[in-house]
Amino acid sequence: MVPQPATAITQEQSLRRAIPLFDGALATRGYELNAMCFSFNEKANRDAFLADEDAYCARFHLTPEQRKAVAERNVLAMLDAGGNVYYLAKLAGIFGLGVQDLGALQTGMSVDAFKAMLVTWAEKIPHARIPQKENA
Amino acid sequence: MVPQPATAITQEQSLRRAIPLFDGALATRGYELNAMCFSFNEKANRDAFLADEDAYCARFHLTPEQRKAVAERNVLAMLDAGGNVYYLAKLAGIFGLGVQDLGALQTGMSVDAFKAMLVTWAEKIPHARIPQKENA
Amino acid sequence: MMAKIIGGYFTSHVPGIGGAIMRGDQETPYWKPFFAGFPPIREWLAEARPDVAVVFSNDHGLNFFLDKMPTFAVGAAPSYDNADEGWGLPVYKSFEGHPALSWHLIDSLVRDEFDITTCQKMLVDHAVSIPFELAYPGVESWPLKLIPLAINTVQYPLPSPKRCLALGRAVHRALQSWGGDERILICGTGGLSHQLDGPRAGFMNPDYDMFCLDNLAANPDALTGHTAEQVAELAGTQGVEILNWIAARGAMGDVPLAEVSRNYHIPISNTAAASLLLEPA
Amino acid sequence: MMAKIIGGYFTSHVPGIGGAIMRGDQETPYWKPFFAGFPPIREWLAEARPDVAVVFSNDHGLNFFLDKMPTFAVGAAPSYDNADEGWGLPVYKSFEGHPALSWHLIDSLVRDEFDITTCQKMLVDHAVSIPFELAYPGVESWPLKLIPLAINTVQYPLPSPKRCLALGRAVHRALQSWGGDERILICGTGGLSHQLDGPRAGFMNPDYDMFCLDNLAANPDALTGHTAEQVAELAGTQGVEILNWIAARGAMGDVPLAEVSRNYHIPISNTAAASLLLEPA
Ligand SMILES: [Fe+3]
Ligand SMILES: [Fe+3]
Repeated sequence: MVPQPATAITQEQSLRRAIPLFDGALATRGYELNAMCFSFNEKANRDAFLADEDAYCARFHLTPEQRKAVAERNVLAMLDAGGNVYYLAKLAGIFGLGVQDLGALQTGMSVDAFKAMLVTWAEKIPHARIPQKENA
Repeated sequence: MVPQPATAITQEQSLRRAIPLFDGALATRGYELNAMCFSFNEKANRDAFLADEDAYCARFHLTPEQRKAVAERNVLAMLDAGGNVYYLAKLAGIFGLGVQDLGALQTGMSVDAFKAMLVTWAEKIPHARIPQKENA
Repeated sequence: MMAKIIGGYFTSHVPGIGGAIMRGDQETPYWKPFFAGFPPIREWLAEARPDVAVVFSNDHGLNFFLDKMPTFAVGAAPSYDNADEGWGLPVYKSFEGHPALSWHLIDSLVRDEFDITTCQKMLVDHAVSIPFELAYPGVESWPLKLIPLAINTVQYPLPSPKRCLALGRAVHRALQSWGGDERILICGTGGLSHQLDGPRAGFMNPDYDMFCLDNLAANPDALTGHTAEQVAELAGTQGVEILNWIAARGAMGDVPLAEVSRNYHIPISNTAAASLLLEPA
Repeated sequence: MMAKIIGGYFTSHVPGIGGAIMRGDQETPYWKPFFAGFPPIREWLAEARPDVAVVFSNDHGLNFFLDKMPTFAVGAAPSYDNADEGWGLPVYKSFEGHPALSWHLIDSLVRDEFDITTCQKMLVDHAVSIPFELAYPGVESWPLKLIPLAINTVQYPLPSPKRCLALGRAVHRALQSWGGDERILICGTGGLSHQLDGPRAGFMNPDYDMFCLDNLAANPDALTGHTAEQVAELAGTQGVEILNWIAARGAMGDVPLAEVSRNYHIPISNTAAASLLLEPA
């Protein structure tokens, strides 16, 4: 049986806002922040950010909202300011934060509680699985 | 009546080789040359080329064939070496050559003869044109 | 009130035109027959006052390189700058963008299975600037916003004329479903027949050009009987810029169109140059 | 002799896997159930000896930015380097490309009206490297050439599952018409369900994952009943990487497939991780 989306929201735009998804509205709002994070693929740029965060953010013309979210290490605020997680992950890397730290920060859990929550999803694996064929 | 291509070549690849057209084979061969020409959108790079052509070509890893074609200002050889006219035009600009100079160089005509040839195409404009409607 | 497609403006975009404008050569014997095509277009635009231009053109090695060459690219930037192209043209005025309408277009095109490349930053070259220099000479700033669509005419495989017409028609559907009240001008730039490279440099084909000019309004599907390679053979290697005209024609929709103005002149630079203005009949 | 599609290899590509390999954690209790999925795949590959891998994956902000974001990008480079992605993974080995086959694919895809972006230079990220680190652990150099296809899973609108399956099928047609004698491995990387961003971070959906794993081989069209947005809701915002699997499945062609190997484990990092190996029955 085909699983159906949990909500009755069928309008794509509404669904995007509800999840939320990184679409044109967010991409427009977040361009500068994402451009800065994209620059962090290069170590010299990561070092420059660490050496003078204010100057580096100014160079990329972060909006005040974006600058505040970065200063406060507030991931949800970065997302609201148009940050995309694929680029933000590079900023998180500078702070030594992995995806589970990010998860904890965003959900308000401790990292241990977040990790424990991840494990509980294993209980939902359907038991009625097609048996695995042995390697021929 | 729909004009038909002048040749009976219908296979796209053959037609590409016959004209010739800038396809994957040429694009692969010409990448370095085109990358150098693309850099000439910036004046600093044009100046660097003029200041030391050898060093600039070396920086872009031109193949020996490409380097020779550039040194000799041989447009047909640049095309054979995978140069694309949209990028080569920027190199021609450095030499002060316009598209009619290029045309003359490629066809072996003098520039005046090439220009005169261009004018003769006007004679081939079909006389039976749909009358122009006056601006309303 | 619904957004309205008020007309379609088609023109050659030869860099030499920019040189002629820079030098003030509009009335010289060489240039006059070309510039003569534009007074009726300017008068019509003054009356029609478009708010947004949806412009189909091709990049000439300013914004795109062979590392990432899109078949179809759609701008979604707040503004679009011109820049030094390397051959001495002035740097032209920037355009204001219309991101909300751009994203509406992009959403609609992807839903219609066009695999576009979305550009939140995009330089526009003479192929976009010169048509507006011709249409609004001497203005301080452009009186309309821009949505640029770039079609690959540089590196084969190019999209076919058939695919370009389909792209245009999909743009038309998107504009039909837009909730704004803008007056929208469709533009196609480039061509007509010309070839800059190779032993056939200087080639033109007035027969093919006339076929295109005569069929574009009433029977655009007639232009889709050729592959892109066949168009290159018929129109010259840069004559494939007619793909921009074909897509723009598609964006006007399958409605009866009247020809407001047409001009065709040989030669401008190495090119058979044309301008054409169509409006819903 | 004709080129032959010998199988399809699907796997998650979570960056954390790269960290585990770097640390040698393969046999720890946390990682063992995930790495346990790969011995059968390695044995099969040792026997099957593919020459070329056609890999569907998505860029994670290394090669593409929002200035030029392609829906579908196809590599046509002589080689593909990995590079620093900014979060401490080792820089992985380069891949040799297969430009001739890439251009054949590109020609065929554009003729089939896929509006791809062609990349003569392209960095590949962990999404391409980690699957081969898993498949060929410890090799000096990759024993096969690469043709990378990147699908936009970053910025909406994404291509629909239906369009991705159609892309894959068009790749299959292209491979069928290729004159070489290569042994071709199809790969799809990413997923399964996971969400990194927002208040729903940590979300997974074993039901949807199992639906995908159970239908991919025999009934891939079953996965095309959702929009990309619905997939994001069902699978999490990064779970949309299943689009890569769907396209790869399409590239195997509409032939009966046998499941050689399957593994599914929760959690790896924030992800429901899976590996799957299919071969023509
Ligand atoms: Fe042009
Ligand atoms: Fe991923």
